[in-house]
Amino acid sequence: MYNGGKIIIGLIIFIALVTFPFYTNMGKTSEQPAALTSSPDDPHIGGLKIGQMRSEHMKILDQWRDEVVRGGERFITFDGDQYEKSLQIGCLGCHAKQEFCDKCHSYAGVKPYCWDCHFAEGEGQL
Amino acid sequence: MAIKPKPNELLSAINYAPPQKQWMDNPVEFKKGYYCYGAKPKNLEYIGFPNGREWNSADQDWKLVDNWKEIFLEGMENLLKKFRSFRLFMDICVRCGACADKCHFFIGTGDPKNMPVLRAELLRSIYRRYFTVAGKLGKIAGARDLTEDVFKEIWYYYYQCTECRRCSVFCPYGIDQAEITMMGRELINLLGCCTDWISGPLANCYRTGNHLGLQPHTIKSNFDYMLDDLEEHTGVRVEPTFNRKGAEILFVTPSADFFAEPGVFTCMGYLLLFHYLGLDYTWSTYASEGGNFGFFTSNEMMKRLNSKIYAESKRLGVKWILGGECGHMWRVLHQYMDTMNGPADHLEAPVSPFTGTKFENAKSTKMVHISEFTADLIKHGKLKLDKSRNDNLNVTFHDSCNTSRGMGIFEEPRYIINSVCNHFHEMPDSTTRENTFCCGSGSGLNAGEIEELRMLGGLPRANAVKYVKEKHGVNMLSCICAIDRAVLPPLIDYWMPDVGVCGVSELLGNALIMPGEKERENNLRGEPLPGMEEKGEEE
Amino acid sequence: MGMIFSLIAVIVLVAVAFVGTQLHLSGLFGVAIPYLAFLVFIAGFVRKVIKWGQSPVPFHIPTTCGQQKSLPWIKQSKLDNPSTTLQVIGRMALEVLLFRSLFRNIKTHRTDGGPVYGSNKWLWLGGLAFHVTFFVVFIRHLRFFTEPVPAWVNMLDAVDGFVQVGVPHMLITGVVLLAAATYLLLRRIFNSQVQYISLAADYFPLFLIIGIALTGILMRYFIKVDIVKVKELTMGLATFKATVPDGIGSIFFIHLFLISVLFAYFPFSKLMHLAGVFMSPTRNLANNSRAVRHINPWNPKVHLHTYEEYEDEFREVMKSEGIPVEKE
Amino acid sequence: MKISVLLSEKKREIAKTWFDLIVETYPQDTANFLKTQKNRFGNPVGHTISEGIEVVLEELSGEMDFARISKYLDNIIRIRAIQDFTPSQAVGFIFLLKKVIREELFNEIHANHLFDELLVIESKIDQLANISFDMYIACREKIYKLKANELRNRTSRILKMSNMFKEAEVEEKDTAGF
Amino acid sequence: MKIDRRKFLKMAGFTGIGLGLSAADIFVKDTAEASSGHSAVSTAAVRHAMVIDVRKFKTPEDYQKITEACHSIHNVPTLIPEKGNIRHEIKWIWNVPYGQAFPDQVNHYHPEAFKQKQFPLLCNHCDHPPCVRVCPTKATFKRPDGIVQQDMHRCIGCRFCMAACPFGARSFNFVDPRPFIPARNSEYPTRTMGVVEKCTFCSERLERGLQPACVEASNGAMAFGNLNDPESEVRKILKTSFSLQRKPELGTMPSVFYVIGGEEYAG
Repeated sequence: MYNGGKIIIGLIIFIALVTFPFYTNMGKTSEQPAALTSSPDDPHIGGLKIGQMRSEHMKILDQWRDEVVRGGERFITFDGDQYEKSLQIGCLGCHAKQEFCDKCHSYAGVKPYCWDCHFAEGEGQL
Repeated sequence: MAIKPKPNELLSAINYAPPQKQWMDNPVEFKKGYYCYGAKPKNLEYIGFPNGREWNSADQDWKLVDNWKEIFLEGMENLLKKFRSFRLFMDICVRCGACADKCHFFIGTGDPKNMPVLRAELLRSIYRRYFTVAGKLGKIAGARDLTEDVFKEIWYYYYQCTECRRCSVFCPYGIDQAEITMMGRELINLLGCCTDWISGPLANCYRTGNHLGLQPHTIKSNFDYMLDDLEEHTGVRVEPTFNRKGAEILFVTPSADFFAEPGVFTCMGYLLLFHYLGLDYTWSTYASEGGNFGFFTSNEMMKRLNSKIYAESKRLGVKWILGGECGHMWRVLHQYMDTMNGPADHLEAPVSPFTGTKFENAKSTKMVHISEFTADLIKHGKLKLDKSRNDNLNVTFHDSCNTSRGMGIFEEPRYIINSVCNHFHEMPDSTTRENTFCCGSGSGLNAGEIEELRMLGGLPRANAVKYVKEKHGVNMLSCICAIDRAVLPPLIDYWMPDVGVCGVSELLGNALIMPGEKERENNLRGEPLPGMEEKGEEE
Repeated sequence: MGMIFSLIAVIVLVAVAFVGTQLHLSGLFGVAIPYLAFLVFIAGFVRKVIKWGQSPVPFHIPTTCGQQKSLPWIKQSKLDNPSTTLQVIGRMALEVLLFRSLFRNIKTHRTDGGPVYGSNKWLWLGGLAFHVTFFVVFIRHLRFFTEPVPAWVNMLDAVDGFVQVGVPHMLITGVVLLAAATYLLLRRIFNSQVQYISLAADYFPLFLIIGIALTGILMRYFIKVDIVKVKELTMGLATFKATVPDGIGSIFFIHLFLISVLFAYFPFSKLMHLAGVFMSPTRNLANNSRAVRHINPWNPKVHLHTYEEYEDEFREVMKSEGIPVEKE
Repeated sequence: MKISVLLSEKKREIAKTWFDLIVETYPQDTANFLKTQKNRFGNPVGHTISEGIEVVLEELSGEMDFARISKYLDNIIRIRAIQDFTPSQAVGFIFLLKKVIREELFNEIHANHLFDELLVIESKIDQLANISFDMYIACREKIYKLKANELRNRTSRILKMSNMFKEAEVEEKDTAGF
Repeated sequence: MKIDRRKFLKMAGFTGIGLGLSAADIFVKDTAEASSGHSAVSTAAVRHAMVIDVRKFKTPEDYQKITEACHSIHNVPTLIPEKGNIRHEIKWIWNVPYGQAFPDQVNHYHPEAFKQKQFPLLCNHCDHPPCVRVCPTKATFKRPDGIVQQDMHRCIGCRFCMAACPFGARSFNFVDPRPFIPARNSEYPTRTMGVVEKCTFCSERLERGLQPACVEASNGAMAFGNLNDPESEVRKILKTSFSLQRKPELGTMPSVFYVIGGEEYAG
């Protein structure tokens, strides 16, 4: 091969780049967030089944946001009880942010900007 | 409605628009005036090229040898192994079309197979068919069988490329059709299908050292004749030497400069300059050709012709070599000579004897371009010049393809022109420097039988000249290329008469105030200098 | 013809993946094919580059696009006509990162004051947008192949989505990629010159990439899939502990299959320009061939017409004209 | 209503149809290219044609300034003379204008009884054709002269040296002025 | 790294376009209103309004407790103007002397003590709010009940509304407010750097059937209710006491009324 040195260096760099996922994860076992505990077919506040919430919750939150802020429709009734359409008061009222939200988000590399304004009790206090 | 004609009732004969097909389905149609005559066997034989025979490119039967296909494909495989450029350029073209409208032949003829990308595809389709896996799928993979028609198509279009490299400038991967054309022509030569216009000069040059086959005594007496003219115009007798051992410098220029007009006037410019300087130099009758038709033929032939320059410099014991104004000669000298025939250890790194300037950029090849040499002299104030002698000229400068895109000599000649002329006008931006348009006749295409093709190929260049002629009254097109000097005059004569063509050194020769000169009344062409017109008439 | 063929080919590929998942062949489409495609990609890529490397660069043939380095007082165009390795690196960087040559593209415009050459940068813009966004999209996908996701990948995602439009926030690169690929495709179809030179091999990768971008965008915004399960699968691939979690939608497998096809197709196609651009001898050489001798490894031995032969033939006439000769 | 008025009113349509017809005399691949790019440096052929026919139409409906027409016609013929057309094909594009005018203006001519004027226009077109033939021949002669000159120029010094050249030079100066 | 998209959009020339459009918008609407007369009053069923009886504000604590009630509930940061850039201050309710609150009503012969009197100011929730007209993203809008509401999610921080508001009721978050919030109320969100904020008439409290926080904390010095209901408390007060609106000549028709009294200063 001619100019072999340069070509091989180039190839090594190239292969190093494209195989990045393999060697960074070498020997690691990836740990995914815990599976759902409740039945995915059970209904959840907001009109979706629990099984759908993982992929669709952001849509519901977005919809709620408009309804509350722009429409002044703050409450939703589910299973006879009234809930507030609120990330901070509603969702985090039942689910713990760090356990419930952050695990999946950081696993999937999702950084929602909700937390720039909304926060869980006690979180980030200086 | 009686007089309303039916469609195409008038002149229906000339409406031969075929239904739109893929390019592979449109067989080549040889147009008169667009292709050269075939090589004569005796010329091929002289230079040891295979498969020479009596044949006519206009005939249906080219009398190819029986195993021509094997020869072609074997040759191709061989070239793929020898040239990374070839293999790469066969593989990586994405057909983005950036080069398509950059070729002067495409612009001039409108023939889509003259788009550089498609000219390359003619050969790529063969490459795919025989050298890639996907190519076995055939047409859908852009591959096709090598047939006699396909070979003729390659031949037809590979002699409609002047290897000017303009496409290469715009290609995102630097794919250079000139390189591919060179490969194509190597293959063509394996089958003895060189053109007459190339093979004749090749044989001549190989034997006598120059294209026209001028023998040493003819060169000498030709010079004498030129020196008489010079003496008549300037009152100075110049005494060049030939094949003189012990000279400091060997001067090599295209032979056209000493036997063709207007090249001779450029040559007079060199002679005056060297005489003015008292340069210790010599001409050579053995290496009397800078131009290298091998460049249009095969790398081996290029080497064989080129070898004479170093050989002669060694024999004569010169220190370094100076080269005249020529386009593809300089492409060869700049990019090939040292590799092919070097190292030139018998020479010294060039130093100007008058300014002491070391030509660092030529320290290995040891060959300096006359424009570099002259610009350096002018910059150091070594030349007494009278610019006004060129006042009757509105000059523009045509960058020659090879020195532009295979070397990059732009400022040197412009500096000289601006030092010897008062009226200099550039052609439009995108037609000069690295974007320059070819004269349309380079790389062995200045054959008389393709005058029509050359006129069309040169149309983009002519248009730009026309533009400055109309805008600035330009009446002189200067250049640093012998092919330009040979082919631009007819081109310009056809499209817009009354613009002359000259070498930069001719302008220099006019302006140079020679020691001991008589009152100069004429320029080097024997035409009256500005302010001397009446005197000329009185005589 | 090439266009229709390529379009059908991509549609068939989509159908194959869809049918495959319906037949519960997710192990094949989620694990076996991606691994195989990647392997073919790497091996084919290396093989091709080595093949190129096996051919030498016999001559020093840079295309010079600016003033050469000559006399010290003449300003050299260092990036368009480099004379040192560093300058070559500069030229290559401009070429690879900013598509310098395409940026030169020109076209004539007719004005009332006469015709003028103007720049024609659409191809440059479209090409650059396409490649840059494709690269960013490629890098962004590292979030599926790393755990924890490196901060710079998250940052890239944030930069990409910083207009904060839509939920989940729209990523600019995805949209631009699709738009640019569509532009390149339309250009191929409607520009008569480009249409004439286009082969199936030109349409196919475009359709494939448009298909990949479309399925990706569909998956992100419209036909959602469980991203945690997707990552389980991709991390399984990256750690060689392949698993195929249940319940990932077909759209994901179509996306993955098209990518696999692209990877496998890559080394055998014009897409190899990715590597080729670095190896182009008209770009990656310094224009210093008169200062430094370039070596041709196969410099042929050729038959020469020597001076001696020449003098033997012309000695008499040379002597008669007073031209010095070696042998009297 | 005069036919010249009609001509200038519908100049754009007529020019376009005529241009398309002329372009169709080229092979289709070439024709597509010529149609799409109308500019001087990039596509000198298409540009020259479209520029030339505009002038011809202008003059046809106006003063009929032959000097001006000749200049622009010459530009077109100069190109067609070297494009491997037969003489009739190279010049025949002029007659296409008749067809265009008859087709484009037929209804108006019919309605306004302008057939006699049409005849006048058509004979003007015939005149243009005549001029064009002269131009074509001049161009071809030029080409042959160039071929001869070139051969001579390439060896001019040698020929001069052997004094074979003096008379030929005089002859050249007489005819080179076209 | 936090991406300040608002800043970007501003730079990206949104500003220019928005400014042009909005300016034209104001001009057109103002002209229309001028011709139809400024006296047009909202005819909606509900128009929330507030009456502030300044007479009942006596000690500094009276002022302080309403501000505090508001700011602590809404996570308004305490950026002390002396310590930083004065423009960095975020204020939903604040106090100014009479002359600043009613610059067009100042009379040279007012009692000096009255001139020194502090007036609590807040967003006027105008019936014709100029801030709504200029907002390029419709982040600020007017609710059917008259509250001028701002959707923080949409705010791009262009600050046109601040320029448009004649009452200086809007504040811009030049810095991340979170470190400057003394005690966060986890039932209400904070804001990010780069958005504008202001009083909301406690819309979130109204929806829960509560009075605005300041009203609740004012010990009856402030009243809140439906201006379009003749029986409402605010209407009753306005019927029996002399009241002022700020800058009425601008025609924005504020929904905050001030019962200024003044006789107690007579003397």
